[in-house]
Amino acid sequence: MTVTEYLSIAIGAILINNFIFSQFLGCCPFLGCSSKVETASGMGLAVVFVMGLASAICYVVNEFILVPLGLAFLKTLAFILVIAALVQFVEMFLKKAVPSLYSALGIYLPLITTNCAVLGVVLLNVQNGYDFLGSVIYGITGGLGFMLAIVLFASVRERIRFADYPECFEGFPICLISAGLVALAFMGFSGMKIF
Amino acid sequence: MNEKKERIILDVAYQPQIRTNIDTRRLMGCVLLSLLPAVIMAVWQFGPKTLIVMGSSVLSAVFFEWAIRKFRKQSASIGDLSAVVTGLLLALTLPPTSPWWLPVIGTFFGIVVVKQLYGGIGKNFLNPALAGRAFLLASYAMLMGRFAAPAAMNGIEGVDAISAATPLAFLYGSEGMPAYYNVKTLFLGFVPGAMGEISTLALLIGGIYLIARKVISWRIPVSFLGTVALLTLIFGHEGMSNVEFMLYNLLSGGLVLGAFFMATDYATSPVTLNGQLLYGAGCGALTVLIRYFGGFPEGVSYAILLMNLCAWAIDKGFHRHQFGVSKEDIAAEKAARKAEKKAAKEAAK
Amino acid sequence: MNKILKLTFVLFLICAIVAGILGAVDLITRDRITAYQTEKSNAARAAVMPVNVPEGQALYTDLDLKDLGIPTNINANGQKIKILSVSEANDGSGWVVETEFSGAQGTIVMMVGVNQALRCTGISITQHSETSGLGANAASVAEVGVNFRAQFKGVDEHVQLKKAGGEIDALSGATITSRSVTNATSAAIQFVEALQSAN
Amino acid sequence: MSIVYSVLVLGALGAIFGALLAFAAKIFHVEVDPKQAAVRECLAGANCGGCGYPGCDGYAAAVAKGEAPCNKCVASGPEAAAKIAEIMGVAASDAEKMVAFVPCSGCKDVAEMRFNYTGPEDCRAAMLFGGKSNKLCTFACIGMGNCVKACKFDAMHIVNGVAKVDRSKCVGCGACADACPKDIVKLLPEKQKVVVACRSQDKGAQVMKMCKAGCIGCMKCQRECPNDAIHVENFLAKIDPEKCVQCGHCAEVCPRQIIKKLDA
Amino acid sequence: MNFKKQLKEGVITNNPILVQQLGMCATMAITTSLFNGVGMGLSVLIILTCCNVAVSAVRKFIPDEIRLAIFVVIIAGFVTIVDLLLQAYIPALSESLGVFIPLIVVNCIIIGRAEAFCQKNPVGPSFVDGITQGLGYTVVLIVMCLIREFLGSGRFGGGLIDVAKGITLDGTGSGIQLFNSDYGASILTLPVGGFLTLGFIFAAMQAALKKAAKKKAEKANEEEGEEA
Amino acid sequence: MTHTFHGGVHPNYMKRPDIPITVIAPPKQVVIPLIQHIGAPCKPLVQKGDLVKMGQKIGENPAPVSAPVHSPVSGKVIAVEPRPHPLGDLIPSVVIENDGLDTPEFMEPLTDAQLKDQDAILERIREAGVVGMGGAMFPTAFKIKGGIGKVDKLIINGAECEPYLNGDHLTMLNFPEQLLKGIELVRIASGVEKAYYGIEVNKQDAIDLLNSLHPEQYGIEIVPEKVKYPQGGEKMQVKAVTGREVKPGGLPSGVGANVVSTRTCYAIYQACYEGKPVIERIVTVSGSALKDTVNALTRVGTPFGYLAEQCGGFVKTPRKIVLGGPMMGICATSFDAPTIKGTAGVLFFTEEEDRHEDEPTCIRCGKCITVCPMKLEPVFMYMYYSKGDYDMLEKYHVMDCFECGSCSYNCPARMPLTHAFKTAKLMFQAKAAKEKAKAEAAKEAKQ
Ligand SMILES: Cc1cc2nc3c(=O)[nH]c(=O)nc-3n(C[C@H](O)[C@H](O)[C@H](O)COP(=O)(O)O)c2cc1C
Ligand SMILES: Cc1cc2nc3c(=O)[nH]c(=O)nc-3n(C[C@H](O)[C@H](O)[C@H](O)COP(=O)(O)O)c2cc1C
Ligand SMILES: Cc1cc2nc3c(=O)[nH]c(=O)nc-3n(C[C@H](O)[C@H](O)[C@H](O)COP(=O)(O)O)c2cc1C
Ligand SMILES: Cc1cc2nc3c(=O)[nH]c(=O)nc-3n(C[C@H](O)[C@H](O)[C@H](O)CO)c2cc1C
Ligand code: SF4
Ligand code: SF4
Ligand code: SF4
Ligand code: SF4
Ligand code: FES
Repeated sequence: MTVTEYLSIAIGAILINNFIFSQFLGCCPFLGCSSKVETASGMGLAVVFVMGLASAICYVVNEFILVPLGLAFLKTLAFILVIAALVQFVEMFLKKAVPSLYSALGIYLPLITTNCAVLGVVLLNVQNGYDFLGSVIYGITGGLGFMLAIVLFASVRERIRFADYPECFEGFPICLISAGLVALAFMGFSGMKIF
Repeated sequence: MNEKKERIILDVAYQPQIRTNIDTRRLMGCVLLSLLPAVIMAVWQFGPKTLIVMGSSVLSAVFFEWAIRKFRKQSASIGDLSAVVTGLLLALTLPPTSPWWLPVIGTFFGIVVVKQLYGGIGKNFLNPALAGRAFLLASYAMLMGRFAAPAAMNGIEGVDAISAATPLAFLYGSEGMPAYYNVKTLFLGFVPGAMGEISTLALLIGGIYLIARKVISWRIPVSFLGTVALLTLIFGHEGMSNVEFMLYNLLSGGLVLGAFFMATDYATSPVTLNGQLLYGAGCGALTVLIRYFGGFPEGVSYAILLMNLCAWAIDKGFHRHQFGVSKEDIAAEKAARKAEKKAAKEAAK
Repeated sequence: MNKILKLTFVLFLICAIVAGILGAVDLITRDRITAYQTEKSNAARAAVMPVNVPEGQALYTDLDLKDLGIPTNINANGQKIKILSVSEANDGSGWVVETEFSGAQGTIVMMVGVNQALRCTGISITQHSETSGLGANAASVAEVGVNFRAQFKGVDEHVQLKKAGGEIDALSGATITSRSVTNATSAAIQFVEALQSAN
Repeated sequence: MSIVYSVLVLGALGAIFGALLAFAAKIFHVEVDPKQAAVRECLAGANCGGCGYPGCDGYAAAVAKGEAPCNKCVASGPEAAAKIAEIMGVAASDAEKMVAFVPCSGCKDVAEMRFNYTGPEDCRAAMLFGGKSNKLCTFACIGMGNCVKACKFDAMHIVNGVAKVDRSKCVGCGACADACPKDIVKLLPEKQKVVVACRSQDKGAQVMKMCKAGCIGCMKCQRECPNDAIHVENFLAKIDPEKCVQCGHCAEVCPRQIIKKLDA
Repeated sequence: MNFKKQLKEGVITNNPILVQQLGMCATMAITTSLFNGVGMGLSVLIILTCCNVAVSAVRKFIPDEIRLAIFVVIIAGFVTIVDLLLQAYIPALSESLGVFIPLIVVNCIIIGRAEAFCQKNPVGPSFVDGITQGLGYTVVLIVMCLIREFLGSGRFGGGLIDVAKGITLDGTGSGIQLFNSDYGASILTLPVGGFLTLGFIFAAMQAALKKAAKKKAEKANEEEGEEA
Repeated sequence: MTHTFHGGVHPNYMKRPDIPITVIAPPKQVVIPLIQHIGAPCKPLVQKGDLVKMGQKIGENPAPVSAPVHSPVSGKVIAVEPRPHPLGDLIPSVVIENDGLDTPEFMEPLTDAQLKDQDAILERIREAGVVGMGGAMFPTAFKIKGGIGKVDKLIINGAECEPYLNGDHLTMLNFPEQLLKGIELVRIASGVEKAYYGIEVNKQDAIDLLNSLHPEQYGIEIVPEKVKYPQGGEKMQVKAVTGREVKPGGLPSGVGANVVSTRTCYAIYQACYEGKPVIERIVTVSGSALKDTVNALTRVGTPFGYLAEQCGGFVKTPRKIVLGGPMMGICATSFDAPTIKGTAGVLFFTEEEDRHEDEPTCIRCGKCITVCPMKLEPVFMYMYYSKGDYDMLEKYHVMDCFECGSCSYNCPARMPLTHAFKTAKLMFQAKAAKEKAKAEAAKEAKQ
């Protein structure tokens, strides 16, 4: 794959095919962890981290274990096990080795395992046939796209706090509608081709 | 003294006891007035049928505003004329061939979902007219892309009266600009396009009036247009000189309409002064990005919508220091905070 | 330690059982899945390049792009078109080329049939994200789409839109899509030409 | 063959994972606050983040520290919230149950207005003006509802210009009393059912001019009370909760009917 | 626990999407045609039921430390089975749902039910719970599909129903066209529409629940009043 | 060159300095509140039944931050009891029945030597009950004393930036020499070489007149200032004249400046040269409920209802009584409350001036931000106020709002911004008080 292809994977994952606004992956933490900008950026960073790492490891598992043995059908199962183990391991590792990073990201890690975006990105890597670097780039930039979305959305939600919506929209509904409106604005990036 | 006389129960209010005579309705009135040249231009160039579209847009906007507030048992708000502005601006961004029902759907989305669901004027975070337009664009792309030729183009060879191409389609297309599309026709508005966007002249008159009346500040339009000018001047396009390309970019599409009337929408733009500059620059950069690389020929409306999302964050970032705080004070405070952090870190160690 | 061993064993057991079951399910379904996939890709190719071979024989042979040594990025009228795959009809009548290129709103994947005479035998759009009502008409099963695609039967590598002096009527309001489809058809024929001369 | 491979591969993965988890559980075992663990048990465990905290554990920790309310987990429903509240000892306290009470009856058609207030809906804002009340009676409830905003249980409402407590909803948290800038709202034991719904210490004649409801200090209740539980001080009747037996006789004889016997 | 009560819980008072707020992604992503909605709903229903039964059956033997790991393996196993079966027998559905079938693994509903219900209940109720919760999920998906399809393209039953062929399981049914699709707000079939539609359904549900609660409270009050 | 500051508004001024001063006869009964200043309340020196003379001291408190009150008329004390105060509750007041004779009992004028003596002047300023007559009513002697040694720039406030009010302007025009002498006294008392007299250029006639009297011989420089509200604000005056900015939460003396208003200087002149305490001032009486503006020389203690009658009575039913200028003035709640030393104007407003909105909603126009002279961001402060968010209110410096009202004035949506900020400041004070009480209780419990 060429540099331009990697670049277009990156731009595509951040803006054009944003994980949240055009692929619907990772909506639960997107809606749940966006009430404050600080929480949202913590969550976003953690997702970038895990998605990048998971992409790399799952690429190896798929390419060197599953495919040679003809076990492609096991990928979902294998990947989720890898992700779960990975998250747990990262949590342990950070706690021990980089406590400052742990205190910033650690609390979000358990939440990430149940995030569609992480399993989604590794499955999509296989589906799109990306090579190792491509997978990692897709993982990281997909995470960055998620982070952009959640941080932007968190700032919108900070403003919605002052809005006056009907009572029955309290909570999730107004979040969903606002997310819809954010997605509407993000449609501006649709069909963008840079390279 | 006069025991019998009924006691007058006085009003009380905290200071100030007087208010400027400029109120919301008056501001909106100014915006309507400033849009008049563009409206006249539309009627002149595209015929009186455009009045039907504008009429249905304004009427439906006002109706929805009234109905939803009634439904939610809130005070009436159509008197502030903001719904009229929304309706008119939405209509002005539609192609002149639009059927009358198109803006009705757009204002429904803009007024009911985008504006009143959040509590009405000032509470929405997305520009209602532009959100309505984006809704229509995604839903009825066919109708939204049919740009009729203006009256001024009658008799020019090879012009399709029903679906002429807008200058932007040529500017970024591969066929190159036909000779007819030049700075003069673009400036005067003798080219196809959305009803209200064609004539830069008419829009400038209105925009300058708004700035002169202090309805809007110069910051957003100037930084918006300036950024577009700068970027197109730097990057250029094959087939013409950079200056020419910059001029065409400034004069075509909804740029001027957007910069003066839509990016400046109070509710959805930053209120801090430096924030407005950044916001305008962001709109400009996104416009250029979408025009160059995007899936649509026109980037202004999405650029503004995207920057709408950032308005709150920008305002928070540009929170200014109060009177009496000098630059030295700020530097000292920062230094103190840093030292404190360092001390805390050392203590932790 | 005992506990660790126990946990490891339990998880191993569960994994093994689940894996075993999955393996069995895979055995049952594998053939059907492959059969379906072949059938599907044959059907797509047959739509643009029908073949006549005796019953039971494979319809097409996939060629390995890497082995051919022909550039897979083709510039047609200034547009970059990528060749994804090419397969040869087993009756020798021609080739089916799968192309990928950008339309107005995103990537389009299109199959083009090219016969020995370097004429297009048909096109079919298998993936796209064009705007419904505009560019999406190019792929639609409705009359507009069928008519649009039918125009490409028999064209050669010089195919052009009417606006550019050629023979293809653009879809109304979707010049960009129409132009890129035309360019991709041209690119596919160019590719087959290179393929022929390489042989 | 693929069955064998799959069993082997996944079995190996499973074994590694199991060992890892087991080690983790052993090595990185962290003592959790037993309260937190108990709270965590009540939660649905979906780690959905709907509570706004990072995962169920994050939320449980916040609740255990007393930083988060008990009812934020939608997934596990109100019963769980009740259970958590029990664990945290919020709802059930041994102390006598208290209920808020607003000792003023000066609603719109009863009390003379002092001025016509225009400004933010805020009692403190209305106190900026002469008399510190929008009613002629300087003791009166302003009725701009600071207490209403403070009440998290929807138990306080402004009825016709005066704050009124919904006794069935009030949990006695005292937030309203804290919020009232005039210190009007009082907490009374729930069993205290006979109350004086006025706090004016103005002379009777003055009260007559200002408020059709207010206590005029006529002493009738003091005279009639069989238990000597009610006394007029500073022109205002006052009930001694120690002596009061809730007979409600005073409420019957009060000419202004400002002594009330509350039901429920 | 009786079936009726569990049904009411699954579909209304404890609806997995509208009340428990779980499993948003697929709910918004795939509800563009009735075919998808029904297919996804039933897939989840089947997987959920199987997982519930399996988890509940083995619940006594699971060491606590690796409880979740085991749940995940079980779930992923069932998901893969369903995935493979779909690919083999209803390939059209598998294609149109794409990555969202394997993603059922991380759908919070399933782990959520395993943790919250099956772990504490015997096989019977767990089985019922799987069906009722699955039904609750399916109903919401179907409502989403109906709204988005109708307003977005004026159609009913896309993929699943065909005017000429009746019910089609290969996803080719063109649905019943109720009005000209040119007039449909096709944005509703795009991501934006997913968020908006779910938002409004959610709000309607909250309004309905609140109203019901109010009525109940009023009724209780009245009864109390009568007693008193 | 005209001097100014950042922000501010240009209200419709409605000034009528062309109308000559009318002397208002004191009413039959005057009510003298014992608090007419910031600080310790005065204790009455008279009892019911006492006879008092005009200028006699009737209330005093020896505390340093306080100012005595004097009888504006001669007559008999008929009551010492709480009476409505213009700024609030019932306040202990001395009620005097006017005998109409105005028998004076003034202090001795200062001797020439004393007129050069800092201490003597300060003593006299206090004795005469001079308080800040720019509206703040802070005891002037204490303020000047506090600045001695710290202050190098004395600024006299002649902005009179409030609409309607004419008192300063008329004082400048009618008593220019006395005024300059008064300023000189303040300058001597403050111990500085030079005083700067900042006057808005809409009073050009006054500037010219004062300049023609050679102010430099009194050590005074006239500084013309741009016409803009709130030019008269203390911090704005300091900024315009010296370019210095008073620190948040600080006093002008923190940057070496002190501000004294025109009317205060004139009162000091009267006290020192004539021995006359503060018992009267020019009160601008105006508003659409009246026929015309009256620049009324009014005794302290004149009830508003009586004042309106003397100024020609109402032509329309008044809806609002505003004390002071319309920008800073607060509303009175009764016609019976009297004028006090700080009352520069009494405005009777009807619906005509009222631009009040029942349910105002902010349209986020940002016009409040552009005018706030303190460079605050009222739109956000209001949002956080409405949510009761203390932390953010603090972060947005609500405590630095000096309630000039510019933001509310300029708000097209008619948001009650200034009112909200005042309330928020009170909330902070109440909270701090509560915490302090709690801490003290805890301390006591420990002991
Ligand atoms: C929302 C939107 C979607 C569009 N989608 C397409 C499309 O899918 N295909 C296309 O060729 N043009 C599309 N266009 C229009 C093109 O950008 C361009 O204007 C058009 O191709 C010019 O074609 P014409 O010359 O036939 O009018 C779209 C425009 C808009 C505003
Ligand atoms: C696919 C997948 C889904 C998961 N879903 C959940 C879930 O819905 N709820 C949950 O509490 N943990 C879930 N987990 C496990 C958590 O990520 C984390 O490991 C767990 O919270 C820690 O276990 P403990 O809280 O029981 O100690 C899931 C793990 C995986 C691999
Ligand atoms: C917004 C505002 C406007 C003011 N305008 C004037 C004014 O026009 N004239 C004046 O003498 N004082 C005015 N003041 C009062 C001054 O700030 C200051 O208190 C006064 O000049 C100090 O002098 P004093 O103590 O002698 O009154 C104003 C205050 C504020 C807060
Ligand atoms: C300068 C100015 C620009 C405006 N621009 C828009 C606009 O672009 N779109 C719109 O819906 N309303 C516009 N309005 C009207 C109004 O502010 C708008 O409906 C608010 O967004 C409602 O909260 C504008 C108003 C003003 C004063
Ligand atoms: S009780 Fe207090 S807080 Fe409540 S409305 Fe009355 S005055 Fe306001
Ligand atoms: S007299 Fe009593 S009841 Fe009436 S307003 Fe005053 S406090 Fe309230
Ligand atoms: S009242 Fe306060 S916030 Fe408003 S302009 Fe004046 S100083 Fe600024
Ligand atoms: S001036 Fe008024 S309407 Fe404008 S932003 Fe400020 S508060 Fe809002
Ligand atoms: S369903 Fe929860 S993150 Fe996707």
